[in-house]
Amino acid sequence: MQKIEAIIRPERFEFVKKALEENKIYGLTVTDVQGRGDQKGIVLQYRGGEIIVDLIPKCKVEVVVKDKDLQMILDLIINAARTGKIGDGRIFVSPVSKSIRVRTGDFEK
Amino acid sequence: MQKIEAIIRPERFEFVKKALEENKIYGLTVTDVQGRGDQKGIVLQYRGGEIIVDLIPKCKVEVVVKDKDLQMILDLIINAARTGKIGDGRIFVSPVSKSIRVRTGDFEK
Amino acid sequence: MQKIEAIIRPERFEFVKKALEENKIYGLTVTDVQGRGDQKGIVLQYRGGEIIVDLIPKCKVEVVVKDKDLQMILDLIINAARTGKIGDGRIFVSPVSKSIRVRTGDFEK
Amino acid sequence: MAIDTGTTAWLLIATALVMLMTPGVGFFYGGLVRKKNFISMIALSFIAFALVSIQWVFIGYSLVFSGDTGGFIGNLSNLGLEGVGMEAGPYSPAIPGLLYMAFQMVFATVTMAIITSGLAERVKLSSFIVFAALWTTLVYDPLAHWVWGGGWAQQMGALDFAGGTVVHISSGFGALAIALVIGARSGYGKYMMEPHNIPMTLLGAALLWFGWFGFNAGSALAANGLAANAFVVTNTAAAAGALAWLFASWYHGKPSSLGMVSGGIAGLVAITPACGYVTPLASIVIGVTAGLICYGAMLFRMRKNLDESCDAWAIHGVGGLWGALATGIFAAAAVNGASGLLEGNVHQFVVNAICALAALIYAFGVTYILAWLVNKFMGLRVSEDEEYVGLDISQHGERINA
Amino acid sequence: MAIDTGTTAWLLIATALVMLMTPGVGFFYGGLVRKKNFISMIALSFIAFALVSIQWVFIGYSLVFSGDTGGFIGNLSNLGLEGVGMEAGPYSPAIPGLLYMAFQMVFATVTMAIITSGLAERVKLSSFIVFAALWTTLVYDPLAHWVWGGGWAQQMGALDFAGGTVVHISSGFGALAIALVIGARSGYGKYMMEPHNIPMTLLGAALLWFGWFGFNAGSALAANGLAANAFVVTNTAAAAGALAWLFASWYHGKPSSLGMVSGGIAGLVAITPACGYVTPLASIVIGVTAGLICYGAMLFRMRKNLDESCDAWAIHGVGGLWGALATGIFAAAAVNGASGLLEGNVHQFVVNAICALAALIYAFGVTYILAWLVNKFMGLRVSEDEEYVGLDISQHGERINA
Amino acid sequence: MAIDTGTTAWLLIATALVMLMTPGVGFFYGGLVRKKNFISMIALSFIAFALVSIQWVFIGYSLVFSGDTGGFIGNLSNLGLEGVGMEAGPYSPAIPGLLYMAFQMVFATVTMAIITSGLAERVKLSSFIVFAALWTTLVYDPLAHWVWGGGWAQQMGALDFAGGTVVHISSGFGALAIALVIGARSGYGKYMMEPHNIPMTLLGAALLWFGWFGFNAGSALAANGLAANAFVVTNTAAAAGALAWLFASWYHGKPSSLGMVSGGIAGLVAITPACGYVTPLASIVIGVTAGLICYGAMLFRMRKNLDESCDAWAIHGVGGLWGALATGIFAAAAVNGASGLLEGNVHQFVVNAICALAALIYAFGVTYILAWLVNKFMGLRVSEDEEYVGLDISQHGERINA
Ligand SMILES: Nc1ncnc2c1ncn2[C@@H]1O[C@H](COP(=O)(O)OP(=O)(O)O)[C@@H](O)[C@H]1O
Ligand SMILES: Nc1ncnc2c1ncn2[C@@H]1O[C@H](COP(=O)(O)OP(=O)(O)O)[C@@H](O)[C@H]1O
Ligand SMILES: Nc1ncnc2c1ncn2[C@@H]1O[C@H](COP(=O)(O)OP(=O)(O)O)[C@@H](O)[C@H]1O
Repeated sequence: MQKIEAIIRPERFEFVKKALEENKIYGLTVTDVQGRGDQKGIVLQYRGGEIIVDLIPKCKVEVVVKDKDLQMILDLIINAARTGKIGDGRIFVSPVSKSIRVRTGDFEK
Repeated sequence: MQKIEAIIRPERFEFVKKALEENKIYGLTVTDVQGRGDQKGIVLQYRGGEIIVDLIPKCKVEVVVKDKDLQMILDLIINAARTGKIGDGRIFVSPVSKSIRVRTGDFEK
Repeated sequence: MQKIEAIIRPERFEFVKKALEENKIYGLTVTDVQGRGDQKGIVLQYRGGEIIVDLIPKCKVEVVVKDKDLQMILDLIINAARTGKIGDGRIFVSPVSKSIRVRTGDFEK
Repeated sequence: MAIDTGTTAWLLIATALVMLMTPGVGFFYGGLVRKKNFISMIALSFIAFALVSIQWVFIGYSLVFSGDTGGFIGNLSNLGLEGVGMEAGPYSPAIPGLLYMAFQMVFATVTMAIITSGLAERVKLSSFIVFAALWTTLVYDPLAHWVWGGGWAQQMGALDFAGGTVVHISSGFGALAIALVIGARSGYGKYMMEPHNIPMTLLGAALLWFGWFGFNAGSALAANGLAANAFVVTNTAAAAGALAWLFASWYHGKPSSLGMVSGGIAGLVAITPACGYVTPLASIVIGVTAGLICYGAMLFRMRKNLDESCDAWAIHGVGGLWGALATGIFAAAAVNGASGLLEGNVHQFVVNAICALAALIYAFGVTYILAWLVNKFMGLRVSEDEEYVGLDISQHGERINA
Repeated sequence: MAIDTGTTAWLLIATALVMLMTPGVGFFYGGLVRKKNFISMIALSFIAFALVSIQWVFIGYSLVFSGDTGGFIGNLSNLGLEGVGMEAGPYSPAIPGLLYMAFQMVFATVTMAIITSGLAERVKLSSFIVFAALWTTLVYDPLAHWVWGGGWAQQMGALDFAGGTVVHISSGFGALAIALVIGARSGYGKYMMEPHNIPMTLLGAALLWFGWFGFNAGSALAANGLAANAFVVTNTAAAAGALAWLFASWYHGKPSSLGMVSGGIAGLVAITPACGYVTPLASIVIGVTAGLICYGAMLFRMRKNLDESCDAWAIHGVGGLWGALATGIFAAAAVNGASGLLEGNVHQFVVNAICALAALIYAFGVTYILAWLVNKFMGLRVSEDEEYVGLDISQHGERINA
Repeated sequence: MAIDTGTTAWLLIATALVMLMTPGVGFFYGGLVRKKNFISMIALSFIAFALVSIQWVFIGYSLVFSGDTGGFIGNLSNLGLEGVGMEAGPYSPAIPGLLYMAFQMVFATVTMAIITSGLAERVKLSSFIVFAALWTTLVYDPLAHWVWGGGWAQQMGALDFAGGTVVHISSGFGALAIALVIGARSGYGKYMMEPHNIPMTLLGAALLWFGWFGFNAGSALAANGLAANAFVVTNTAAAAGALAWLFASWYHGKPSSLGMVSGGIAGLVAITPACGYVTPLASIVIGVTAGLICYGAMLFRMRKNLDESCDAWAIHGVGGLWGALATGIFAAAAVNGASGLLEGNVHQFVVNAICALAALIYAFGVTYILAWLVNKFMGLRVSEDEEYVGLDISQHGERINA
């Protein structure tokens, strides 16, 4: 299995959630985070000087998926999260070796 | 080493912490998260209609363990976190390639 | 690519951020977490008895880096985060198989 | 007697101060529950306030203050405030009748708010509304009539300056009764249900302490020396209660800020019936004792695993009971003409004890029955799932997003 | 007439109560916006308060209350409080002239605070300051003169006891105008912008409700039966409004606590002009209607996708309009000598309607022009990036770290 | 003179208003510290309030207001409020003696709360309690006697209407002294210690501003023109101070809301001694200057790396000093009979300066000694670990869970 970690704009989260839902992907975990991207955050002009706001609130969505679904789900997330402007976020994928349902103790494939 | 990521009911966290402690497992990291499981959240009946509360507060417990301890610790967590009812949560295991103690800079086995 | 997960003292975060910045590493994600280390937390003497405060607020910094930069960045973080006292934190490194920029949909090397 | 502007000014603001106590209760309780029920807890206080405000104008005031039916209840001649006007009324020679009505109204509202302690984090909103309408009419109104409206307790000579019996015994033991009917929160005793936001509880306590000056010193219905005495003893009893609970809990563990303000409220509750009859030094004794007794009551409740978790019973119920007795003990003729046990007046003590007990039994019993009936016909309690996601979402469709 | 200590005491505290409404508005609105603009929203209220306090002392009071220039505005003879002193003034036979000035001042400040609804989460601080200075001088001061300072509306006999027209219609329709000029928040309508901290809104509501007693009952400028009447009807209208909105929204979905307090504020707004003229029972009708109408106005605003999101328009504007009409309808001679429609006085109703409409048009129009001018010369709005990171950081360099 | 109901009404509520300032200080400071010390910071204010309330009743009032011992302190003849009753007292011809006592009491409590600034986030609770009991008795009580109880400063003719010297100089310089003894917070200057919850600071500021009307206008001990003057100048000085600090900090960077309210408090502090002697226009000058001077003092403190981080020194100490001088400068005979420097009365200015300086030296010196002693015998400070986990957990066993 694979873990998708998508760090997106908080205001796009509802769209991502809905897109997944429409494709019958329900399981997900969300965390409030703050992030800085390669653009070094947002630069505000300020009376001659400037202020850099380098940590922007983001929403981290974690979805653990079967290997075969990975690409489809990535596409869903990217489409739902994208605005085309700087700050849209990043997605990281990493391997998961085991997934267990606590209620039953069952391993999932 | 392996990273265990257990997404459990917040109200079971104390039990998990204690269970680990009794087995001399002290190191752990906790994060407040929200999650939706395969059951799509909780459905509330509401005057003819219904409301779906699809994000439920959960507690994410991360424990990095030696490979040989993995199964024992998984069992501990599962037992302490389980109530048998929907919403008990999920555990994901993934590989960790390095673990370093900041204070000393030492790598851990 | 590799994901560095550094769980550090919140009051050292500014130093870590700055150290990375000075080396042109901008991308990072931060989460407020709580943790217990091998020292089992902080023990407060209390009128004969004692109280153990076993969850201490920490700051989790995640940086996904290219394999070749890993060691350099680890050193940066360790140096910036270290105070030499108990509670300095832990760093875990794990593999990342894909990294995608949402805005463009591009994979990163 | 003509309306006096100074007295009227004082009662106007005293009424506003007491009004502020109702959200004060909401914040006090709101900080104590889990985050998912914070909005619900404050909302219950506001609803209690709005509902009782309307009930009072339509029938409550009349039931309490117009005439007397067998010592038990008033009659309906002031229905809809008929006959209550801008000129002085029978109970208030120096202030407008409408103002007296309003001052009494805010007592009824805050009493209803205190009771929500026993329902915290599990009550169904619709059932609460029905229960509240019944309770204020069938429990509060009779009790207020007994003590202030010319009912049997007043005829017997019971002393209750600002409502220890009417407000605190009734709501404290009422909260206990309803907590027994509704049952403990799911998971209670199995895992920790820590207060989620103590600073909001401290804010509520500050508003309560502030408002209580209107409550107690306003009950003098005058801006005079007696009001000043009530003001002073209110504050010293509260301060003494706060320190007593603080030190008592320190002895057993950590001196929590919650303990401190609980002690402060305990002191305020206990001095309520006494504040027009006792001296400042007596008020310190009353306050210290209140802090210790109510702390003990809370420990007892916890040992019994009773989920009345905002402690209306331990603080308002037990503190109110102690206050009623203390009034019978410490009343000093020099303050207001009435003597208590310490000045040799056994009679006063007995009368106060009887009335307090009668109120306790009536409040507990009738509340139990009402709660039982509402539970039977509507269900007092939300479903397990609704309780799990919290009342903010399940009852109000709202949540804290901060 | 000599200064009366009771009346003075009441007006001193009433002024303080109204002062507290300004931060009350700040917290009410602050809880409704997104977390990144919480500080900004409260700060705007404080700034409004400080700025108008100074403006009022220098010129505002004079423009409103000294003399009359064509029925439209006062003159400059009280500039810098020249001639306003510790003895009784022309408007206030029983209280010091300075106190009357202060009481009027806090009305001007809270009006300015209410308007910030239309600018929430996107206004540039410097532009707000310029706008506020202009608005209070060119919109508030003339309107206050019309109604209270001997202007044309007062001459015509319009009834506005505590400022329904001056305070609420002006700020409500002003907020609408400025919201149209500044435009919706970026992303509005595309994604949810949930209130981030309802309990803070409830706190603000509690402070508003509390302060409103000073606002309305203080407007009697006396501690007498009329003040008591104003006090009582204020509370009953608010309670009725709260319950009405609660039940109406329950019918459509969940009964939110926000709806409840919005209804309470709607009731308070609507009773404001009427509180010195109507009976308690009429106030319940006024309050219920206010709750329903304002709820409808809010739904209408949402359907129109109009980003005036703290609803100053729906609650203060529409509620104020209803209040002005309701005063013309329900005024009862028994209360204060004035009769409304129900007692056959069509004239009063027409006068009140005309004045309310004139105020509405004036406030909307001039606000629009002022906002347009400020926008043209300074830009009313922050940049897109500044809006994205939030005004707390971009305008104040502060953030919530809790 | 008989007790006047209007005056009594005003003093009753003024006392309640000042009482509210103590939690106001708690929330003001509480928002400024780190989250882990939020509860502790508010709790310190409550404890100060409770403790001083009791001390005052037992001995404080007597030490300040009964008789005179060498101009330095009173005597013990009012111990336990012996002889302080419901009739008018020597200091208060129109109000009950008990009420005068209560009004003075709340001044003593808030002074103690202000001092906690210098101990923020590192004080041991038990040591604070001992220190507070000593400080209020050995610093506050003598100073209050000097200025109000017939002591040498009053005999010399120093003007301090509402306690600029007694309350603000003493607590501001006291906070500085104790901050020097206890030392900086661990890590201070090495990493950022950002205020964690500015909105709570703004709430505290709102409560302070509100309560200050009771503080200053109540000090007229009458509901008359002088009270109205005090009320008005209090507000204008605060507003002017808020705007001054806002713009000054804007010039250097971002106009923070914290700066704005700090300026407001600075204005309130500075006008405190002056409010019964100066005109509204003078109050604006005093307020603006206060905002600028205190802002400068804060910058100075920060440059010196001095960890007195809630700025009691910069705002109350320096603002209080400026206020004492300003009273000597701007006092206008037209207001209250006393002339200052601007009306040619050099003497008044010199007297005020001498008294302020004496109070400053006494307060700083004795506080330093007391803190040093408490530190030597009990340790003022928690252990490093306790400080690291925060005082909420380590001193109170509580935490914010929201
Ligand atoms: N190398 C990285 N490691 C971890 N997180 C990252 C990295 N790069 C970006 N992020 C996360 O992705 C978010 C969005 O990145 P990007 O789109 O470059 O944002 P921005 O333009 O807002 O700086 C960042 O705020 C951060 O949380
Ligand atoms: N595929 C997944 N990826 C990430 N997190 C998941 C996934 N499935 C479940 N979770 C997490 O586990 C939690 C519990 O899941 P489950 O027991 O199915 O819960 P529920 O019955 O509450 O929906 C979810 O709330 C979510 O945080
Ligand atoms: N095995 C582990 N798994 C996950 N997190 C860990 C583990 N060990 C330590 N941590 C995290 O690292 C933090 C610091 O650990 P350490 O330096 O041992 O701290 P301390 O002395 O504060 O106990 C902990 O608070 C916890 O969040």
